[in-house]
Amino acid sequence: MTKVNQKGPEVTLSPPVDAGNGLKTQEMVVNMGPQHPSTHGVLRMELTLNGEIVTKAVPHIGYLHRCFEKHCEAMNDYNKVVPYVDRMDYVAAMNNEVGYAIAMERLMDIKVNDRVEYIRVIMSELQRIASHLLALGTFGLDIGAFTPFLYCFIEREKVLDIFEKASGARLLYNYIWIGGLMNDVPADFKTDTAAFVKSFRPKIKELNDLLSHNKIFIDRTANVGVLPGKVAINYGVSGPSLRGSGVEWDLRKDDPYSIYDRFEFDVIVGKGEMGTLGDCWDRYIVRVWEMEESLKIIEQALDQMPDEGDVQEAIPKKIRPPAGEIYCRTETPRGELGYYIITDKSTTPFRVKARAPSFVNLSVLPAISVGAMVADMVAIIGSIDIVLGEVDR
Amino acid sequence: MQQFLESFLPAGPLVVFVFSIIPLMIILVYALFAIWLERKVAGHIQDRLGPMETGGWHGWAQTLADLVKMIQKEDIVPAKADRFLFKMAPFIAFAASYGAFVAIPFSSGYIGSMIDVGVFYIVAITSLLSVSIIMAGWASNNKWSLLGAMRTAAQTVSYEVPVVVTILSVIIVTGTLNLMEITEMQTGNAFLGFLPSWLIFHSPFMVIAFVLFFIASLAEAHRVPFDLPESESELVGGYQTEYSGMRWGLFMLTEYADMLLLSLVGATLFFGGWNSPFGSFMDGPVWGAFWMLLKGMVLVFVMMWLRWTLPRLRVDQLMNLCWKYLIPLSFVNLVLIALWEMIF
Amino acid sequence: MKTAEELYRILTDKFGEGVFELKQDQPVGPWIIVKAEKIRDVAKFLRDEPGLRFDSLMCLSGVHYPKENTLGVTYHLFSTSEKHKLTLKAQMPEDDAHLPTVEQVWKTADWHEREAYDMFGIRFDGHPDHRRILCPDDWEGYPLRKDYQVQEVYRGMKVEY
Amino acid sequence: MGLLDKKYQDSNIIIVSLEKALNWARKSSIWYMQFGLACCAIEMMATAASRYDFDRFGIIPRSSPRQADVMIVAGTVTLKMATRIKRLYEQMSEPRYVISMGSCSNCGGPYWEHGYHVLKGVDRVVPVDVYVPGCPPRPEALLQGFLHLRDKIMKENLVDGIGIKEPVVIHDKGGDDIQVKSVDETDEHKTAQIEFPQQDVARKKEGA
Repeated sequence: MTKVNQKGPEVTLSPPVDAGNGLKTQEMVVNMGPQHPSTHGVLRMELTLNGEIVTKAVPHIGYLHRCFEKHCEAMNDYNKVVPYVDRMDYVAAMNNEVGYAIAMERLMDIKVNDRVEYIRVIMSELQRIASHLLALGTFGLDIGAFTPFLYCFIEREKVLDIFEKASGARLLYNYIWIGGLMNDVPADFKTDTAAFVKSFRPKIKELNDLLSHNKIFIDRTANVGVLPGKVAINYGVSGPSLRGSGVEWDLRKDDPYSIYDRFEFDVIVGKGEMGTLGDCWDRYIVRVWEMEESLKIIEQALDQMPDEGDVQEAIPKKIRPPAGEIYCRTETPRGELGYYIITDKSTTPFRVKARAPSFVNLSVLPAISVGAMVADMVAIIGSIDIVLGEVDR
Repeated sequence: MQQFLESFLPAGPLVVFVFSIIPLMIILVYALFAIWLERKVAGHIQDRLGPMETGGWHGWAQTLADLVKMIQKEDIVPAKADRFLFKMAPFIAFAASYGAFVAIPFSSGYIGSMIDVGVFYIVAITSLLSVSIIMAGWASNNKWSLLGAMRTAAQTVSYEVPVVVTILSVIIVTGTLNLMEITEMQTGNAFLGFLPSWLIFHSPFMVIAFVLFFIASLAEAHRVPFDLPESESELVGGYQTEYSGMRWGLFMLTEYADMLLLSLVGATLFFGGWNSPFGSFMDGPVWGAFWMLLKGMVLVFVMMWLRWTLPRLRVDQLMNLCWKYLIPLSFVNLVLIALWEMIF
Repeated sequence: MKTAEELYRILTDKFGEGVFELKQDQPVGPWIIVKAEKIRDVAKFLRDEPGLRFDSLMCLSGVHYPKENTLGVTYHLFSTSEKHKLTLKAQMPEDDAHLPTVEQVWKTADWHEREAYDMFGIRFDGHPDHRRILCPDDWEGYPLRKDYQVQEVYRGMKVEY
Repeated sequence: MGLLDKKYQDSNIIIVSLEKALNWARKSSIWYMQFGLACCAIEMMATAASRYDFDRFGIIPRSSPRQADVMIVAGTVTLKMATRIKRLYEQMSEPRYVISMGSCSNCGGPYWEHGYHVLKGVDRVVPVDVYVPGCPPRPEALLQGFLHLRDKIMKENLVDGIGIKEPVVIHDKGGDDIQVKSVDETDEHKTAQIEFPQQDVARKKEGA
């Protein structure tokens, strides 16, 4: 066995500077996390501070490394991977499942019927709303506004109720399987979802009134953590964080999968209304309006969804894909989730690599946080909307 | 009231002692109530209930339980802390706000000490608070605490200026620094025949003065949107990070006592202090205490309301707000009030 | 929009024969195998050449092929302007796995390469911050290698159940 | 301040009524450390949010470990994180409690077999008072866990000392070098197991 004995690079501080009055000033290194109220889990940041201004930020990750890829290789059935996929991005489990199922279906050339497709779309859009609500709420919490967080959770609970009725779980569903679904949706699924869509529209306005257009909130987030579009693409940033930089890029439109080409919806991009294009406020507001677009998709899907169809008809008895490999990407609430799956002829995956959007989005953090203040750091982390389960996998 | 006490108590130190205990009792009972109220207010603003279980009716004993629990908690002094400063800081913090209550006229019959320079005394002694916070932050030997303490130092020093200037504009009208005399001047209905002769109705600029005073006093009491010294989501707990048990409880008590103190000062300067809003109806020393505390509590409630609605400012914005807006405005307002006084 | 064959032709024209190998007739999509030591030049060319413009590295994954005793790195490229995709593969012997970094070409590769190093022990020459990223610094072994044996004790904590 | 870290020699009527009052205070005001690890943290947040409302029981979050009474280990504990968890536990002030929330922190959960980087049960590092099974536990289950903790607090008495547990971990040198006793020796802390018909607990009892 190879032995690795490496230490992290030594932190080098600038030499003390004479302040002119007999005193000396020097930079300070502050450790933010893994236990910190607003690092969204167990992210650790090593901040080098000049007063309150960040001169260098080094993220340290891996505190939640749960060996996802090892588990995939150890499972003796492709469907057994689905629960681990759930636990990767635990805030948007449905989207993860959809991504994995689509990747495997493409590899095995399985066609699923329309009812399954529509249920998948509705579920993943509902999950997108739930995930964005969590992101917006915790972002507000980071800025210091406690109440919007709870308002968002009230709405999120309603989405979870719909999921619970269908799958029996609140957070991690194991609902979408390769070739179909675990079970059909309950009879009142359509009415429940329609009722939620109706009740949720006014709540977006309420959130905007409470938080988005609050003067203090705008002051705190506009012109902070500016991420130009070119840099974002080079870093591989995707999802709302990329669209916040004004890049019109949505895999649902640009690399369509499932049945997203059947729906009318807009790709929301940041416009730099309150400050510079690509600041925290832009990333925030993109998420707000994306919820509205998701509602549109859900409404159309509810209209078009066929009432008949066996959701399990395409599920293979034994999943034994041909030897090959595929890279398949879908749009989750956080961005481009890609699965790179290599199969041999056995029933166990040879290699599953997840290209996690949070992992890639987080890597841009050191670049955009230089010159920010400690309070801005919190805002920037919040606006990138990371889920540590996905960063560390 | 002093004569009343002296009539059946032996004069001298005991009277002074009883006299000084009264504000402490008020603060303690108020803090028990206010912390419970804060949680209830927060709960109802956020579409939930707040404490419900402890003590039975709507969790009325919640703060009591918190208090008794905090007494039982281990008192941790970090190994590399400056032990003396670390242990002293909460007491000085509380002493600063408790000491200020001596100049507050709770009713026409009770004021801790009839200080002729009452307002000046309050402003002076409350600035001790920032000293204690810097002590706490420095002594904790924790970088987050230090950041919190430095923020406090900057914040308190800056925001004392608009507070003092707005108070000064009231003093121009009243011509005295004694809070009891200021309150007595506001007795009766003077303006337009039906409005009570409170100073806030004295002139339109007085309303501006009050708004400025209220904003600045939010910052002085470290309440949202100016709660940067603690700011949980950035600095973990700011200067309080390393404190546990009752020492932390004292900081908490100080925060609430400060809220009440600044609200009472605001009520005295602008809302007639212990004067009844209905002229001579429901007037008198006992009713006076009721009105005074009610007015204070209303302002405290507004502070809580703001806390659960607004986000938090950043350090540089906080300074901007103070030096670029509040201070120039309060000076202009001071001049305008002086002109108003000259003309009318 | 260019197919893999066209891209293969452009690349062989530029870098000469023997550097690339086109693998077609796979279930999903073809790929091009690149000589490991050339990867950085190829990456730069792919990114900057007009008409190719692969400005986005979608994914970089390490793979261990125990049968061939090789370690591989797979690059999934995409061009946001031209909308075409390309899969590049580089393979190295297991005992001396190293190849040039593409961190300076696509910043995405920064953390992905660190992850590949962490999981497979593939070294990326010229990477500015070449450390483990997910596992702790004093971790032993490369977990995703197929012959990985987990250490029994880490800092006094039992690893096995 | 730290009055009660001493033990009393015998029990009598005054001590019994005193300890009742003190226990009541501690059980009514359990402040938890605002600190989430993984999926369970989302459910923990949901429990604190409006529908389930922790605050009804006087349970509020504190972000500094010094002021917290209970640490909810909400999620998978990895080996990299385990040293930090222990450090946080040490920073908390007595009396302190630990709730292990979810299968992962109970026993490794779904990662028990192949998770090379997952600590199989947080009780190998810190003593646990209440185990809440589930993956993730529903908010009701977490509340139930808190009710069990309240019961446990009410049973404490001054003679035995309040909330003082013999530390599981010995020979600690500032969190860098952790020596852990075997799991069996920590079993005395597993008294407050919740009786849920969940397979995780059953499996743990069987020792699988």
